[in-house]
Amino acid sequence: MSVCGGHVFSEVRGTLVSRISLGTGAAWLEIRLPGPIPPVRAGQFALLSLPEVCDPLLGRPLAVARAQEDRVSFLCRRAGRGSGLLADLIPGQSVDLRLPLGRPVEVPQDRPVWFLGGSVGAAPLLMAPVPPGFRGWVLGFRDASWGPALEHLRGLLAGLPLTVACDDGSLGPKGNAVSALGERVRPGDCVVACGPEGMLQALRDLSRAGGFQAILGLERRMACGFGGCLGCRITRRDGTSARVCVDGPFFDGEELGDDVFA
Amino acid sequence: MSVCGGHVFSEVRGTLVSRISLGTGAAWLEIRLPGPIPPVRAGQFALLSLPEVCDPLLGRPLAVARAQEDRVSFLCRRAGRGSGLLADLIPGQSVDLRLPLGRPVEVPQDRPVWFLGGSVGAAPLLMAPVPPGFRGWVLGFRDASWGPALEHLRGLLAGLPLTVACDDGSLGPKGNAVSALGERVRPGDCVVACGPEGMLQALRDLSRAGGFQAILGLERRMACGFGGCLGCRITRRDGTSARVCVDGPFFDGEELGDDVFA
Amino acid sequence: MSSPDLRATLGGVTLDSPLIPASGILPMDPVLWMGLEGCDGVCTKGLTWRPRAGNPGVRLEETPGGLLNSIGLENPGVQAWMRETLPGLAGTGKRIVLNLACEDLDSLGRAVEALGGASDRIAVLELNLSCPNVDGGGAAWGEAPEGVRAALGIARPGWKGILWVKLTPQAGDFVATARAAEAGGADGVVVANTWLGAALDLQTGLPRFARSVAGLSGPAVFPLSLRLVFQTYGRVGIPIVGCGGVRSAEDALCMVLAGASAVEVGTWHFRKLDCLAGMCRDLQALLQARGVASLAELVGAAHRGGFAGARKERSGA
Amino acid sequence: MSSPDLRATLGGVTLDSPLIPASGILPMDPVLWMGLEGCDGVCTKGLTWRPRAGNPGVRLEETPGGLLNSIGLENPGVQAWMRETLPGLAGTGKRIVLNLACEDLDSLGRAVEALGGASDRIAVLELNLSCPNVDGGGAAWGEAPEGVRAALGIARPGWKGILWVKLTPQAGDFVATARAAEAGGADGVVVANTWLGAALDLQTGLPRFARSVAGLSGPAVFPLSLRLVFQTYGRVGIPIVGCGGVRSAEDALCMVLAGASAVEVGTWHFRKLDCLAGMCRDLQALLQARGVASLAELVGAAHRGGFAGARKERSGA
Ligand SMILES: Cc1cc2nc3c(=O)[nH]c(=O)nc-3n(C[C@H](O)[C@H](O)[C@H](O)COP(=O)(O)OP(=O)(O)OC[C@H]3O[C@@H](n4cnc5c(N)ncnc54)[C@H](O)[C@@H]3O)c2cc1C
Ligand SMILES: Cc1cc2nc3c(=O)[nH]c(=O)nc-3n(C[C@H](O)[C@H](O)[C@H](O)COP(=O)(O)OP(=O)(O)OC[C@H]3O[C@@H](n4cnc5c(N)ncnc54)[C@H](O)[C@@H]3O)c2cc1C
Ligand SMILES: Cc1cc2nc3c(=O)[nH]c(=O)nc-3n(C[C@H](O)[C@H](O)[C@H](O)COP(=O)(O)O)c2cc1C
Ligand SMILES: Cc1cc2nc3c(=O)[nH]c(=O)nc-3n(C[C@H](O)[C@H](O)[C@H](O)COP(=O)(O)O)c2cc1C
Ligand code: FES
Ligand code: FES
Repeated sequence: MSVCGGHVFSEVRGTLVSRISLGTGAAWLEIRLPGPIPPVRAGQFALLSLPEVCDPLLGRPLAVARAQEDRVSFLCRRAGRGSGLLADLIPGQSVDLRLPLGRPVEVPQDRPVWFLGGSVGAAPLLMAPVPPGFRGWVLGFRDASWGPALEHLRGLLAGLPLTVACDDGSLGPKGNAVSALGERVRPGDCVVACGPEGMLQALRDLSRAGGFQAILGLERRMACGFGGCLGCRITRRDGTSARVCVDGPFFDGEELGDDVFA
Repeated sequence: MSVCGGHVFSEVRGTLVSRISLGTGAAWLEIRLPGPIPPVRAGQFALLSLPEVCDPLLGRPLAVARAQEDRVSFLCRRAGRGSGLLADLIPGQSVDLRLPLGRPVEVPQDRPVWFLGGSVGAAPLLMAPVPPGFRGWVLGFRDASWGPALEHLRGLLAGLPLTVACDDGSLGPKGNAVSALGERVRPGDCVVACGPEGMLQALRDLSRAGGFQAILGLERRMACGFGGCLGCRITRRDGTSARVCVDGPFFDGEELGDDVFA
Repeated sequence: MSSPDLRATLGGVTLDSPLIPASGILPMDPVLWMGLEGCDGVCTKGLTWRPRAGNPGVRLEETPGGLLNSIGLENPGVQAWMRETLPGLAGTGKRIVLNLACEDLDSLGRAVEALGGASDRIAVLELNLSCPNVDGGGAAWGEAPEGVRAALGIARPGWKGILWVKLTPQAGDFVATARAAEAGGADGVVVANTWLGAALDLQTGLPRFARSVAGLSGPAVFPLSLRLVFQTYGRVGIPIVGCGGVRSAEDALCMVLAGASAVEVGTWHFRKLDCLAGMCRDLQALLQARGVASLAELVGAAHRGGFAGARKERSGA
Repeated sequence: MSSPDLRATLGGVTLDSPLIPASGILPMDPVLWMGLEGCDGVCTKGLTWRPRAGNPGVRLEETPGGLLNSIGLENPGVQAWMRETLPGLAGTGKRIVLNLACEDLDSLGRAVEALGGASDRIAVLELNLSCPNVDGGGAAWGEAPEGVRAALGIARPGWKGILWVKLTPQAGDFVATARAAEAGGADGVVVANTWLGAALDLQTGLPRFARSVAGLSGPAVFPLSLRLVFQTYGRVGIPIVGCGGVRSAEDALCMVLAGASAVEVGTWHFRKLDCLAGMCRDLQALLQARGVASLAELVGAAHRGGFAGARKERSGA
């Protein structure tokens, strides 16, 4: 177990115990860990790498979507080669994990809250306790190929209010997650969001205009996840710098420098 | 399909369909091919590599131990990292293969013949039609950890005369394959052998002294298997050079230069 | 849009495909050459005037993402090759890129002279300057501009056809050697040969290779060779052939954007002999997706605004 | 045999472990440092006299078996570091190897002077000469012996403690720069920093990094850095610290056999933060299996008959 900036994390070799294919674009991976790990909370992530090989060299950051006893689950989108190799793992294969990394997301308990997910961006919020003022989930998807992922998420979110938007209108009303949130968000609300840069940027802009709080889960290239490499550095509005891996990945939109979405 | 030096071979992506663990040291791997490949004969081999990753970079040469319709099987010893990764594959995983490579072994039909295998060295001879003058198999193993491999081979060789030797005496009379062959081989016989260098060298020396023919399956580091890289070059006794991958892997002991076992 | 044009025009030769199997990779087997798809030119193994038996001992060692080789230019010598191998290769329909290694100036001169007799069947003479200059202290000919100049002083007057110089990344000042090649009359530079590495044998504690060091190739070196291409582009006026670690159409396209007019692919053939066919298809798809009609437009585009810059040039033209 | 001795003695400093986390890899977090097993010395991130924000844009790119980085020496500056970070690190029980980057000679001089005030808490000053010499045309200080001499001309008289020079593999004549370091009074040379590479972004067709080129590290470069260690050994009289691509005890042992007295490990920490602890255990097992009582006996043994040679030396002594 290692400690960095007050975070305690482990490095362990897990075994994939189940894989649910969610269409062509993603998979739900359940990994058994060899022993106990430090507690994991919503918003935290892991770096996953393939044992014994140097290519891919680095772990891939994935939000921990579920953590129960000796199991952790991930919702993995096939974004490129590394995530594709992870999404294609077969039960029985080993995976190296460094986790939990990052700060848990702090969901306000004192105001109306929305959770916004751009497809797999839902993952880091799946473990979040439902806050007192919870207004609902808004999920955005590109097209019908995300149908199986939506169905899987529906199962996990059963009982919670859920709005779905879809770029091409096939899985829900035409539009994206931000437009679906649209007029329903009120000044003083808080929207906790994770997803593609474009979505986060649109939400940040909307939040500044609309007077609501936006807590944004950022993605950056990461080599270490423990604050060492400075690969994930961003600039805060006040000019200081922050590391997405240890100071985030969730930041208040107000904090972020203008070049964060460049 | 490609052709080199008259050999026709394919490059295909197969799927592991079954894996039988043979103790800690080896595994029997059955791979399904996506379509027909050129006919494979005893003595030929394949280069096996892990798709999509550059590390390990090169394929690992393994003798084709069985070929039936769309399936090929290998007997894979855990020699190092590459063969270990292959031996650890899980059914459902993909493997890239280049095959068949090398010349089929030419087993004499006109004289008494012995097959000699140093543990997994049995593999390339498993497909060989039993020659008219067949005298029997001689297998050598290091220790009891090879018990499961021996049992598996016993199953495949059922009905054929089989002598087993074991370095520490646990699986059969104490000794190695060459000593077990010992006095039973007669001048004029032919011994077709594959296994560790030391065994092949001992057999070559014995054959020169004892006036019998030794056909030896050599192992060399290989990058290509198609005669291009010259990584597997050996010197013949007459000073010419040969490539183990296309001119072998089986050579008449008489042909081999003295520095082949260095 | 019709399918994008992949032709590569470099200093007097036009190749239907920009991809060329690099030297030392393929057997010089006419049947195999004929079956190769995705290339028009093919490099021979490295030849020398005198036959060479190559290096003794272990010749290959895998490294993470790379391959060390110490083959030592095993070859039958130029004369035997011309007699026994050339006729077959000349009938394959492939353009022969003859890789000629410089051992010493005298034998280089003889080799070039002899090859002159076959200049109609040899599309390009690729002068390999990674051989140690025994007269000159043992560093490779290509490590300093003087060596490049000396070798070209012999090869250029002797060879009327197209001449490329294959440079070594061990050069103290790489761009200076490329410029020396241009000044010496080369029609193109191949950037670059293998990167010098080493490996030890942990059984013995001794160097793995008889010559201690060996040449590193394969994907591991791609970012390094790409950097050399990037830095050489614009510093010479002759075309650049990128070489080192290419394993995909994406890699090849990076080489072109960085400044290469054509791309040699070596080690990846060991993973997939048939690799160039797929890379050509993928290259066309990459260009199509970016609305680029011809690969040649992209040569060096990374220095001029990338794809957007190339589009602007096109519409401006 | 009792468990083999891994201590490394290099020019005035003795480390309990021969393995050192390389510069730029670990956060300068005392709690994390304290928890590190398998090392005694730890390199800081690269510091400069003035604070630096580092490079904008993408800072990392994976390559096959390697990692390109263009962090750009983001650091708070020597003075803020001494005030805010040093006290915590000094209490961790680790020996601090302070990586100081040379931007220009004037600020180098100030930095060394300021650090002199903490010389009791800094075990080694590691002078990083991979920074571009802006006054001198932009090539890194370490690319030529003159730059090495100039930097040492300032740093050596100013620093009374142990001084290592971390050399760059981009040197035109690497051994010459190592010799210049020795001549300039360095107590050791670190062989070497990252290898210059490049990457392009295929969305835009432009260089991936704002500075176009970036430093390659990780397993991909291991055979290259090992070769530099091998070639430098015996050419300088001061100890060599091997660095580049080490990911296992086997790699570390190769570095030692090739000539390194200690070994820095960087990128592999990204795969396993806890890697050095395992490597120390594995190193001991490797030595035990070969009947070697002390790692120090093996330094450079690849040049003197390998393990057999080392055995002979031992019995001869
Ligand atoms: C804190 C955090 C949590 C994340 N959670 C999830 C999740 O739960 N599910 C999920 O599907 N994806 C998640 N991502 C994104 C995921 O990490 C990337 O899609 C993945 O790294 C891409 O790797 P690749 O090799 O497939 O793509 P390539 O594009 O081939 O990758 C090239 C390089 O860039 C890096 N890279 C590319 N895109 C990203 C990105 N968006 N973020 C970080 N690095 C990137 C890769 O790690 C790799 O080093 C998360 C990212 C971060 C930073
Ligand atoms: C024609 C031929 C047929 C073979 N058939 C079989 C078989 O049926 N079953 C089986 O278990 N093994 C067989 N081998 C041996 C097998 O190829 C090696 O054990 C394997 O390549 C070792 O790789 P590694 O990564 O596990 O070992 P490492 O020692 O880590 O390998 C390091 C490098 O050396 C090469 N290498 C190491 N040992 C050998 C070797 N003995 N032969 C060739 N290359 C080697 C590797 O390929 C790799 O490039 C055969 C070898 C050849 C040449
Ligand atoms: C086994 C082998 C043999 C080689 N022989 C030669 C040669 O004879 N002449 C030459 O110029 N380059 C030779 N090379 C270098 C390649 O042509 C090429 O320049 C280098 O491998 C880098 O490209 P790659 O990474 O695509 O392989 C050889 C490379 C390998 C791997
Ligand atoms: C993210 C990153 C940051 C680095 N920062 C520095 C630095 O500040 N100073 C320095 O001398 N070297 C720096 N390096 C180089 C390493 O210290 C080391 O020399 C190099 O990475 C080679 O070793 P490796 O392959 O084990 O990583 C850095 C390397 C990486 C990957
Ligand atoms: S990923 Fe290394 S500092 Fe954040
Ligand atoms: S393995 Fe390449 S020539 Fe035999």
